[in-house]
Amino acid sequence: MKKIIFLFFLFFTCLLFSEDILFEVNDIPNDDGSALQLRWNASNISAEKIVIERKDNGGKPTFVLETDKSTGEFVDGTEISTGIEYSYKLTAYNENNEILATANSVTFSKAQWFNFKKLSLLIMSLIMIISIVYYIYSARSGKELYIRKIAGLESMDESVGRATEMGRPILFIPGTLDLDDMQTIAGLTLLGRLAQKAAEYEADIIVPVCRSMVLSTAKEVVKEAYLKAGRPDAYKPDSVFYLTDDQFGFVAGVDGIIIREKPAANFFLGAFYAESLILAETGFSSGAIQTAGTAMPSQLPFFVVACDYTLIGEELFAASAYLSKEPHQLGSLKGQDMGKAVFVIALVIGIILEISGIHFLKDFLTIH
Amino acid sequence: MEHFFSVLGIWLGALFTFAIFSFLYKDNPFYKVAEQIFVGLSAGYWFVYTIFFILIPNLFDPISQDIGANWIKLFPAALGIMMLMRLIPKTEWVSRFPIALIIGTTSGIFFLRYLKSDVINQLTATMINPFAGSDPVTIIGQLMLVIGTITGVIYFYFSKKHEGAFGVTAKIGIYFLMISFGAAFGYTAMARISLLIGRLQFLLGDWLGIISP
Amino acid sequence: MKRKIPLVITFIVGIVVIISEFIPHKPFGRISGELENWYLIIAGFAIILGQMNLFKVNLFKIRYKQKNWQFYIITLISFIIMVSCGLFWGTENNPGLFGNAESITSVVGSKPFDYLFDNIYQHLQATMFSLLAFFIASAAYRAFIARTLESNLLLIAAILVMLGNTSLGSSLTCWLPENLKFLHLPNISSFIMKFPTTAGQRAIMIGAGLGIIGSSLRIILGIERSYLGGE
Amino acid sequence: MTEKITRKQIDRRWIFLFMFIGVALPLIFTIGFPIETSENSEIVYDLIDNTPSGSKVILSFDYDPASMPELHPMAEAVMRHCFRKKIKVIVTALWPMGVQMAEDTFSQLKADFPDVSYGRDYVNMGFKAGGIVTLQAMGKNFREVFPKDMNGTPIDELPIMDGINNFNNINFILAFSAGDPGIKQWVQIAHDTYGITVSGGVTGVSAPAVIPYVNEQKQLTGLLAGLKGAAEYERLTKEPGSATKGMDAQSIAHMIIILFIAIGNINYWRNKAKEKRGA
Repeated sequence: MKKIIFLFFLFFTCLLFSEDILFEVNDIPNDDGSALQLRWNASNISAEKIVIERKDNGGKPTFVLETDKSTGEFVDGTEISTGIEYSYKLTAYNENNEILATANSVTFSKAQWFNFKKLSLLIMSLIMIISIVYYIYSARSGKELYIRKIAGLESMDESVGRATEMGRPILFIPGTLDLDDMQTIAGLTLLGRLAQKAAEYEADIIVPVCRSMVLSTAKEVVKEAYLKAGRPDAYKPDSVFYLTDDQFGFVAGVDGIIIREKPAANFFLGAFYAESLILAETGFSSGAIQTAGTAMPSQLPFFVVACDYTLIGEELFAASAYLSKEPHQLGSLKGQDMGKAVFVIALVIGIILEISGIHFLKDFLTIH
Repeated sequence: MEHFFSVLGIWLGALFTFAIFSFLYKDNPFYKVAEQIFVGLSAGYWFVYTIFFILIPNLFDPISQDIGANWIKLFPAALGIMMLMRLIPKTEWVSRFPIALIIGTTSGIFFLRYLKSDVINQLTATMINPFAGSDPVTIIGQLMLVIGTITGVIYFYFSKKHEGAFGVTAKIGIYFLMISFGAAFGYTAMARISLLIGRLQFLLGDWLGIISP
Repeated sequence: MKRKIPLVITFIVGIVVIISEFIPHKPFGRISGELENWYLIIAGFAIILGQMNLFKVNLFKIRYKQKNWQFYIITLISFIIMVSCGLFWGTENNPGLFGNAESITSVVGSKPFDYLFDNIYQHLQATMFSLLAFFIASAAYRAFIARTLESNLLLIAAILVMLGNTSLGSSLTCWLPENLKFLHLPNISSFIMKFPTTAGQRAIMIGAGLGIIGSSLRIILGIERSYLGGE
Repeated sequence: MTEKITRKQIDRRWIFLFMFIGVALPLIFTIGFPIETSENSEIVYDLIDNTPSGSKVILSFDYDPASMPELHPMAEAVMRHCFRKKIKVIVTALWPMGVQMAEDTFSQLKADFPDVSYGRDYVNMGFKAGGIVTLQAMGKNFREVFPKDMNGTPIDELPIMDGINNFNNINFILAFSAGDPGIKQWVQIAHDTYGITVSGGVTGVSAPAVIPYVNEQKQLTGLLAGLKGAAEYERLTKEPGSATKGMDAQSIAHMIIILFIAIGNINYWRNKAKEKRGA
């Protein structure tokens, strides 16, 4: 008897589901309410074509999509806003274009105030911010901070001295990207320190740039450096000049300068692409001491091979703090290192967890 | 007539190709001319490009078509004009405002972008089980991947002396950096030689017609 | 005032950009995208500064007959030609001030701006780029010397990868038996690329990422302010 | 990193000269070093070879003249293979110069395939800006994104476009990509969102970053990487072209570099030995 009831039940559920198609529309969480998620499954009725339409606040139906997939998902992001009722209608057709079934779903879209998918990013940001700010404050209170030697920076005095001795200029290039890249800003910071030193030792500095905004900023930086060195009269406004925005056009021009002016020292500090090696090799052939620094992983090999000193990745950003020796600058470096330590520990724990088959940490940190 | 100009074009191309190549021998008037033409043409090109492909579609079109919906674009326009006030020495300092805005934006965006893509994503990509793999070569490789990444990051540690066990770890890190530099150099060599091949195919094919292009 | 206000602007903008990353609600979700768009426009205006500077510096050199002054005349002429071609007759899909240059196009085959771009500019670019093939060889010759353990690693990795990526390299070791196939040069090369190289690149990326994060914070907090022209 | 080297060096212009000749000669006189095909290239070949004739595919030209030396031979070999298999080719471009690149490739092949007619077997839909957003829109409604081809012919008048409303009737998408927007975006949208087979070819420099997508989930179905990938493809289709010749030049150039590294080392050690004796 039980068996018969069970079979009966099974038969009816099959009947029920075979007629039915699954169609649901939901608000997408963690967004600004400008999209809805559609899901459908009409595989039971062997639909050949699915058409979905939408009505906004009961208005005229508009076409959303047509597909031959009987199961699927779709994100509708066309003119969706909050506070409007969206009613979707799905129509399934067979191969003769006859309607097999229809389904409806009504929903509202919502906007969220916090994106929970980015929780791990927020936590990591806070770790970095807190550790850096903490060490800046503790450095201000007079705590002595150690910082290891950065080999690439030893060249600065040597280069300036050599330029003075030989009576030749120093060439500085703050990369080939604009102010919307941090490497350029780091390069300009170092330009300030170098220009001050050059002003003190009465060496000339030439700075060709390939972006107009970098031109403005670099001019300010160099002018200020001469002022700080107490020699504002020695500042030549035309020592910072623009060539062209074009990557290789710029390189052609700089190559010409290197060959004709024969600078005693070249500094390439900033963001570089393929031009890195052309500059460094031409600089080598002119006999200059060369210092390079970039965070572009693809260009570092060329600088390492062709230059005398190279600031690798993070060293470029640490350089200005290192040279300034100001406590709060050094404090921020220390904070950065603490953040680094936390991340390395997290990495080791993550690997151990992965080995033991627990994927929690990796999944939590993965940001989509 | 069109044919004449297309032949002229190829000859011009070949001429400038040789002018640049001549720099490899030594600096000479041909290179100087090519260099100056390159600088001038490209500066002009980017000027025209900026007008047609940046300012018109991003600023002038939206404002002239529907200023009501795009009034916000007036802000960057005003900031752009502030930038131009550098041309007058007395108002030079005004350009610091747009620069400060851009540097603030860059700092904020880069803070997050690099934390996401270059720090967290690289960390999670390294969180693997190195012993999962069918053959010993893969397992050795994955172990190298994990050890190399960790020791490499430790090399960049600034606030601790590189000595003792810490120094050894940092040293291993440098070794991995060196291997990666060497390999990347060798790998890029291939792509760079392709560029020369492309140039020579132009000279030998399109220009001289010795090889079929 | 001239220095304080910019610092305040940087601070506020930086903080708002960071916070808005986590708030999908309008208008926060779109702030950083909009600001990046602003950057394009401001930089678009600023390009005039560069061009003026180029003009000024070159005119100065010509006027005072500095060394090689004749060549700087060429710079100015080619700059003027390119700009006027672009502004007067437009580019491929954009009409210029004098219309669409149908009559010139029918003779030359393309608009003057595009003709110069295709036949001079592009060749100059491609040739300059291809110089890398030569420099890669000269740099390798000079620097890949087996001196220390570090330089040995650099050298060996480079040679193995270079060999593994050519047909000659693969024919050198194709006789290896199946169980020693991992020593086959292309396989060694892809092993090096896949594991130790990725490790090194990742370490650089993580380090540089942290450096950028630290610098960004220093700038937002106003500790690093030399971009405004020193302290 | 490079300490001042005191040893006598060869004038580097000799290296330049050797490189120039070493690359030029193999282009004129084919040597024909054997080319070993890699698994990733074979997957691409099999994908096209097993596509039934009459199918429609998208070839996306997402590069500009700077990457021509590497990607052009690849595009030519792939398109040739498609035409041989009587597969209909729809060209799109996410880079403005891509349109021209595709036209160039097509015109190279015209002589060999006189039967291939524009509009029926091949069409160039032109460039669309917007990268990932455009791809999303294409998956939703292809005809809205590309109402006309590059010559301005309405899409309804092109027989090849019959029944193409989105990615559904496309067998696979193959992108020739030199950066962003490019193959990554195709994978993210066409494969990850719409489940379409995506394959492609990339420059040698960007290959390491793209190869991880060739995985168990088949985000990418095979990959042609750099000039070598193109040469391998030519080998698989048994129609050697410019990439095969280029590979000879490539091999010689690599040999020249390695040779000079060897000379550099020998010089260094000889000088060192001399110094020792001298001291």
